[in-house]
Amino acid sequence: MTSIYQVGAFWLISLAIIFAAIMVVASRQLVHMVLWLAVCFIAVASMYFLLDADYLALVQIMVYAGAVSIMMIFGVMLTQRPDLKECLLFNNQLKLATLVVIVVLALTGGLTYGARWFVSGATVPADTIAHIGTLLLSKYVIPFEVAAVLLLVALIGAIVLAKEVKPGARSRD
Amino acid sequence: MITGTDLRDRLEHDIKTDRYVLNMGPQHPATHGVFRVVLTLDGEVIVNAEAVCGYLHRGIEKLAEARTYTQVIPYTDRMDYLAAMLNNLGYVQTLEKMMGVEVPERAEYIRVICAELTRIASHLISVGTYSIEIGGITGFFYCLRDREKILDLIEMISGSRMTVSYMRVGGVSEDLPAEFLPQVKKLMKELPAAFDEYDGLITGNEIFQARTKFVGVLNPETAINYSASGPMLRASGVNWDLRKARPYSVYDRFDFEVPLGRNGDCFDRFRMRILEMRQSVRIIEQALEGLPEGPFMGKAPKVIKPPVGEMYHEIEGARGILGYYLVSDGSPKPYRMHVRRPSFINLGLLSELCRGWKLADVVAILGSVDIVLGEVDC
Amino acid sequence: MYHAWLVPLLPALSFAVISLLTKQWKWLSATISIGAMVSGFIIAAFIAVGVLQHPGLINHPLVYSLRWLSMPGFKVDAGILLDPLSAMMLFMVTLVASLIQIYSLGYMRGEKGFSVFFAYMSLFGASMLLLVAASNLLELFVAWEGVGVCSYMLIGFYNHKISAREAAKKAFVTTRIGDTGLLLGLLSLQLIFGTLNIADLAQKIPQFQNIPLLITVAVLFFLGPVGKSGQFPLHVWLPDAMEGPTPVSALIHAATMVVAGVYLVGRMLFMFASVPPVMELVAWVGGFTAIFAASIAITQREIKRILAYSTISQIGYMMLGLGVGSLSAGFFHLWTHAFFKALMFLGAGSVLIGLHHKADVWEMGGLIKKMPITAVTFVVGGLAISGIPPFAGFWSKGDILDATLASGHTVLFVIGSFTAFLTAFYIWRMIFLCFFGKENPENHPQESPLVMTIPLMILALFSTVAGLIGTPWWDVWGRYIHFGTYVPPVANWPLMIGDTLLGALGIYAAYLFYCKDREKTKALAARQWFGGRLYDVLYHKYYLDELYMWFNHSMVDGVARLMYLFDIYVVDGIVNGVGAFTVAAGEGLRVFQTGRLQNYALVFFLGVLAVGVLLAFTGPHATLFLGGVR
Amino acid sequence: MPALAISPTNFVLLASVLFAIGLFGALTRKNAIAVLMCIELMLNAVNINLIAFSRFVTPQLFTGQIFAIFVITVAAAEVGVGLAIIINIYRHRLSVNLDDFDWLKW
Amino acid sequence: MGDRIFIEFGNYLSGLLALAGAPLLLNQVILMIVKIVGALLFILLNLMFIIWLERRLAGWFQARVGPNRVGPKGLLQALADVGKLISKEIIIPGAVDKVIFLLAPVLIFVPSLVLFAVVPFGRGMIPVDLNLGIFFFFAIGSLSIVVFFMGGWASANKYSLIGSMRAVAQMVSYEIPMVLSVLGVVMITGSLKMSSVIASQTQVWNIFTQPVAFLIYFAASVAEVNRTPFDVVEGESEIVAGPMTEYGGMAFAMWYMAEYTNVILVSAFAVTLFLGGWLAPFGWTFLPSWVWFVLKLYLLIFLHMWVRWTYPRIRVDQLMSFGWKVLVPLSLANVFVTGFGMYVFRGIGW
Amino acid sequence: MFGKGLATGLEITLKELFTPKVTIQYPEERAPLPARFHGRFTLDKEACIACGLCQNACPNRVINCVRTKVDKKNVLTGYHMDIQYCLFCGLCVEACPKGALRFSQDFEMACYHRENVPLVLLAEGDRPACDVSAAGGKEVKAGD
Amino acid sequence: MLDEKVAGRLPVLGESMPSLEVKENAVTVGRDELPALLRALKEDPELAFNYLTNLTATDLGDRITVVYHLVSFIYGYQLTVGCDIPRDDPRIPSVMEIYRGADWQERETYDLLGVIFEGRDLARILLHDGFEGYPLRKDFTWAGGRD
Repeated sequence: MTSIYQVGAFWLISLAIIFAAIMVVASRQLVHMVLWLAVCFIAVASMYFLLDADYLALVQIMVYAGAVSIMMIFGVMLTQRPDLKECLLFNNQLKLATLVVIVVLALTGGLTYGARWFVSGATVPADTIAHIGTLLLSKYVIPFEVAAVLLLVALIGAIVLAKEVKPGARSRD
Repeated sequence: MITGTDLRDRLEHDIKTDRYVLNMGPQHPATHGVFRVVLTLDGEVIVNAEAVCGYLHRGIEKLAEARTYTQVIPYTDRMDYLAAMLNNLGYVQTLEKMMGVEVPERAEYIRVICAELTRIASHLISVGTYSIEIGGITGFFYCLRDREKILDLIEMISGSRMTVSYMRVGGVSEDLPAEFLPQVKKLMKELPAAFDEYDGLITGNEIFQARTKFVGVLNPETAINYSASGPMLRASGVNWDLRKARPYSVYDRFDFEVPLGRNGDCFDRFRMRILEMRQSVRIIEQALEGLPEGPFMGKAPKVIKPPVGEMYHEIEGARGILGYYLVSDGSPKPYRMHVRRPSFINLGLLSELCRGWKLADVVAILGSVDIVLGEVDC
Repeated sequence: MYHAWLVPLLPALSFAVISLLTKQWKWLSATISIGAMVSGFIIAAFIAVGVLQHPGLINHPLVYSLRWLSMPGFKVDAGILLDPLSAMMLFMVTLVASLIQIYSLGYMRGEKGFSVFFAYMSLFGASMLLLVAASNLLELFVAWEGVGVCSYMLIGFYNHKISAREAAKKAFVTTRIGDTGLLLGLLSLQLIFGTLNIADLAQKIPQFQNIPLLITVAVLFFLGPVGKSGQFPLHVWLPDAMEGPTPVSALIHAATMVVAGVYLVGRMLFMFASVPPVMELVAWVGGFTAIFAASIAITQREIKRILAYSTISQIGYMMLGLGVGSLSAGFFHLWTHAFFKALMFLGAGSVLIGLHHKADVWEMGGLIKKMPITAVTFVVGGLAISGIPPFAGFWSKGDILDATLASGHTVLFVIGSFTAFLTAFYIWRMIFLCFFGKENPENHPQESPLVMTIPLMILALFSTVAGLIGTPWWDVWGRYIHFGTYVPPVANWPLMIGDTLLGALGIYAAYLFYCKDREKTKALAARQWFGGRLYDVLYHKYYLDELYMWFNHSMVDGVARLMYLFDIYVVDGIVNGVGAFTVAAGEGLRVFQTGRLQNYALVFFLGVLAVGVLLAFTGPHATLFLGGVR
Repeated sequence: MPALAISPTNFVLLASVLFAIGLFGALTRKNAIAVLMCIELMLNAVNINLIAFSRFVTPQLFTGQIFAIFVITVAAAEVGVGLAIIINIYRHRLSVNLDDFDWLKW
Repeated sequence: MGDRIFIEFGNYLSGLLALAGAPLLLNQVILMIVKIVGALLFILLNLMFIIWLERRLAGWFQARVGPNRVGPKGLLQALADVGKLISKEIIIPGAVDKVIFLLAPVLIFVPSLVLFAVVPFGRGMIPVDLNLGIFFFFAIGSLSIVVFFMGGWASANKYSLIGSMRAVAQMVSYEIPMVLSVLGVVMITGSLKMSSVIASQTQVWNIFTQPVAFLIYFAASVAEVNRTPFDVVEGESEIVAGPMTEYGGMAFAMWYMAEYTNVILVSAFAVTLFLGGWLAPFGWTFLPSWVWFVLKLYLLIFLHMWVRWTYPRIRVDQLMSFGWKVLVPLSLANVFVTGFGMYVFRGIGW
Repeated sequence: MFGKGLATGLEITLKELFTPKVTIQYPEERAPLPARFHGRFTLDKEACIACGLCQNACPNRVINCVRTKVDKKNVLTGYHMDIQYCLFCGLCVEACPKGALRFSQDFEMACYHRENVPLVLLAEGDRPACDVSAAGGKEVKAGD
Repeated sequence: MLDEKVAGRLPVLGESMPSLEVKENAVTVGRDELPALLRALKEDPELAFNYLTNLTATDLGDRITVVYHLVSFIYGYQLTVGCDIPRDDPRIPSVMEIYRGADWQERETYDLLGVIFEGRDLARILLHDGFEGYPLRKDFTWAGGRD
């Protein structure tokens, strides 16, 4: 990736991602958080475009920006109380958490600094979806099925959890 | 079949969220005027609905005490402004009953024709606005188109389209104009086809039915206990139409049926009106057939001074039982006038009907009650 | 031939269509179901004709398959395997199932869940057909379990009855014991041979040298058929399975479920044959079951229960035949048995309908006058099962006994012969009690409608002639279905005459006891003349159910009690000691348990980071960190 | 301009910064839903890495992309169940403050 | 002859630029801008026309005349409307979240405009022929949900909030049957590329092979653009105007136009997916391909309007159960039937 | 059942699409008004006998007629109607014994300024001043 | 004009109600016995006055008369029940328990005439909550605007 456009795009998108992420963490309003989160997701999706993962980028937009944000919105709307605005934003482990974060950054930064990558010169094939589809249904079929089952279980689990149990409900014999 | 009670049970157990209060009105597209419903909502489910009226209160009962009996007639127009003829009729009949005035045959027939025309016009508005409230705008225009024809006729008789002030004690203010009869006959031929069109566009529509069937169910016991009247009462299956039950004027001479509903839901209340319009057409056709010649005004004194006493008289208005209660102290002005306004009393049921239904159903239920704010607030 | 896959698919589709779409419309559902089965039968008939064109198929079956699962080291094909065995089974299953379904039209009329019943029947048929046609053991296992599930649903069809629910559960759980063995056997085969394709296994197993291992596998394998085919000691579910509607019983007993075990043994005979001790086991289990069940059947009172034990006994015969190494004989009996047993079950159903579900044979009598078709067809079935020539049973049973004797199992031969006598006795006991003798005035029987009797007549026809294709003089059967090389049969006259005599003797004995002097027998029974305790033992099925219950209650409970004592005194002692220590330690450590999620997460991450930092400086990739220089 | 060229290093650093931000939020935000969102950020950081390595190291194999798909799947499931749990807790406790969730049983 | 008029124009422009010595990149950028401007012009012109058409058709359906005063036959009515709305104040109530409130009506256009990039307007006239065109449509399309929520939530009005929550729930639910219905087309085509979808319809249009899918797509798309009978989001008789309640002036006009943009968009996709895109029916190629596209587009838009002015509004819970209990199973069944049918037909050798 | 009603609805609207429209293009076209139309009032000044019956009949006290006594005979010198309060009930027209007060067909009574709203059928001074002042009469307000 | 049947039946029902007076075309009763009378009228199988069609009151200067108009849907009878209450103590028991339809009518009567119906919540219905006075009383004067 040496084209000036790609380099420029990378830095632009990186800035957008990090700015949006910081706004997510720092926003006081939960709805603002969700909206920044959506911005962040979309920026990440454009990063995927930059990385020639067009299918993944669209999946990112559809699943994260389209579905996860919406679920978050529902969560926020279902649990919002008027007194939320007054309470403190952060808990009392701010300092320790800062330390952890700094160490994480230092560690990864240090490791990356010393790393040498084996960069392949090959390009990503044009029809990514055909390759991914084929792989998903052949080599990765079992994880694929497991993921499907996971989603189903999550779906049912979420319904069961979120649905209030009737206090006087008759249990089936 | 889901009833409100089921929904009420259900709402106790579904996802519990914070309840919140929603003011529907006084400025709202579906409240038919300045009228407010304070809704307590759980999600979109109504926990409580409190009707707040009085935004249009003009004190007509008080005004009447300062007017002569004749001068009150124009004010009655302005209560249920969609069915002014019926309001006039109720008022003058009460006075006639009080004073024992004889009304000539022709006048009675003219009154019946006017009253039924007004009933159709009023029901057309009800049907049309109901269509709008359920979301289908087109039906409203068809209803208005046909109502215009009726209003043209009424204008021809009385000079006004809505606030007619046409009836007088002892008869009507003017005889029917010559060009009226052929036109009304033509219209009576056309109307059934128009009703069929509404049935096709509105009544028969599955979405409409899904929105209204088994929604806001009113059982006959509740309806009677809450003093509901008119199409609302009959939709619940209670056969009480004053034109049949206690015929006034010359209604006993006509052959017509009282349509009755089965479920007492919004759909029935809506359908009641279309069916009643069809019956009204029948009545008008018979009245035109039998319209006698003769004077249009009976022997009534110039200055109306009813004897001391009180009188309560009811007629079947477009929205239900329209009653006038007059107290006379022998002077030319009424000592006390009270009007039993069907919209007002029917509206008292709103809170009961709405509870447990969805926000969108409030509109459906309110529309099916069919109120006129001028009448509610009087 | 190439479209054999349609045979299982059609009923499966019919199941899907009925349960998803046409549940509301009863007769449409039934028509779809029957249509699917009948068209399956037509295809199966063509297949059978096709198979007959190729005599060598039994040793080199045709396999049409697709890749089903493909994983490294594990490839499974799904497909169909066609040889005379499976072709015969397809033909037989579709025929019997079609007839039973048609019969059900009458039998199930007015029942609740009419459509559902047909849907289940379809699925049952589909599973069985897939089982029969499977080219792969995994596929076969899937169908095997499908059969199990369907039988569960059908036995429990009257799920408002507690007994039906219990019976369904019992059937499911009992066969499950066997299936566990089968599954283990299957997995071992996959582990050992790396394939589950039957054709491949047939090549590989006979060459396999590790006999003890193979014995284990084969025994495990055999557990499945024991459970499914109701062999001793896992036969207990079968009689209870009579709780289902009669057509279901007929289907289970004649065509599908129970013969699945036999079919599996037959299909895998190349494996069993390579381990003679297991063959012995098969033969003995079969033989023992045969006489064991027959002896119980003598005393039973309910018409369907008698038939149930008869089935167990007959399946035992088939196992015996297979166990002594004669694929041909075992399957010939399966073939004939399917017809006459289906016939008898349907006949019993007809009787039940006529008598409004009064099942006790002692309360019947003289039905032949009121239900002539049912009675006549039933008698044909009785003659067939008793081994009276020229009815079907004679030939097949004769073959088995012949094979047993030929292979030198004299004891088993004696057992088999005696069983033949018992069979004739108890079947004719039933027939005499039901159809002959005095009429019971309380009964008002009526002949069943045509839709029920026509299947009976067709089955009666088959019961009569089905055996004729395997006579020593015209042995079509053996030429196509045999194990190893084909040996043309020789007519063993003494045996044939002996068989016939035994059967006739049984019938005569039954006549003596139950037709001629029925009242006397009743009196005798009342005085417990008939062996007294022996009668009780037999009537209570050797108290096996009670034994199992007792085992459950006393043994398991007893062990549990021991465990409990151990638990209370030994384990608790230790635990309490530890607990006291833990409490003390916990008192000290509880400060760290804040209950706050993020607190834990923080600590958790600190730990991860500690490890990370440690690795970064000292681990194998320590040079990576900041280039390893600083 | 090879010095400016984008290499996996840039992506790893970007991802670690994103991860750190998410981690910070997850450790410190009081609101449970906010924590859930921060966890999503962390998962996204991981995905960036996966795809970047897939692009740079094995562009023809798609292993990284497929792995990312599974991560996304798991994330979606996690959000669904997580929100359901939070809503359920909220219903009982009328709070989504994680500091209030310090009891061990209802 | 007219078929290639736009392409020729592009080539001509490109040639002109090359002649003027513009570098290739600049050339491409300029061409891209021209394409964008072209698409925008297309949208705007059609918007104007559709707004007029909707009001006019509504009038005709309702035995009225409709707008006929501004311009010939009232054609410039939309201009007059916009002029009026521009001159009106955008009222910002006190409690609103200002930034988001003002951002939402602008952002609502973004997904729709982005999506026009993959609409095949005519033979060779697709701005960007993505490999994942159809998937792109759904992925980007799902973004507008968030914008609806933004507008409704920021208004700090209960009607708006109810409306926006309804919008979110409805659009999420109806996206699923929409995607599933298109799956049938994708299966037949074997590609997600718009051009291949059209190319695969040269023999027979997908509406004939996938009639159920078309109906599902149509129903779901009506719901996606929040029009009657699925306009519970606006539901003027219940929740006044839903998310748009607090908007006035040009801000409202943006919402209003976005709705019509979306109508054009979903109809354009329906044309592409089911009606053979720009392909001429019966080989009537005497009209240019883009004319056919526009004709079919307007056929579908007319259908949208016809339905809108005929049906009442469905209730919100009925809407959800219709989506989940009717459309989703139906579309799933359609996928299965399609798969089975393809298997059978391939087996026959089609 | 399902779908039939929907199809019928579509059929009806499609039919209406092609039927003639009922709209009247107002300023250019006008609907015919009936003879009895209650429009703007007209007063036949000559016929009016200034009896004041109309004023008494009015329920809303809209009419103010200014009378002047000339030779023991009332002469109308002014006739004002606070038309914004008028109910257009027609009681005044009915009360007029001479048929002087009439309705006209003019219904376009909207105006831009509030002061133009009251209807002046006879302004003071319209009548020849001599008629009134010469008689030396004094203005009498009705209702006094 | 009372129906004969009603007129005949009324004294039977009113045996225990000394304040009951059967007049030419109406019935009057004391306020303490009003609910009992209405309940008896509603529940009596021979009369079955199940429908309260109208409820209003008149300020008669010295007293306020509250009037109930009842209808029997089953037999078609009508009945007017009047109840005089003193003007300075305008209390009367609410009949909402017997006829729910009285709910809004009682509120209206309270609103306009100041009759206090006991045993229920009363709130103004047509006038706004801060309104002073009861406009339908004869001594009410309206200040401001055209009347």
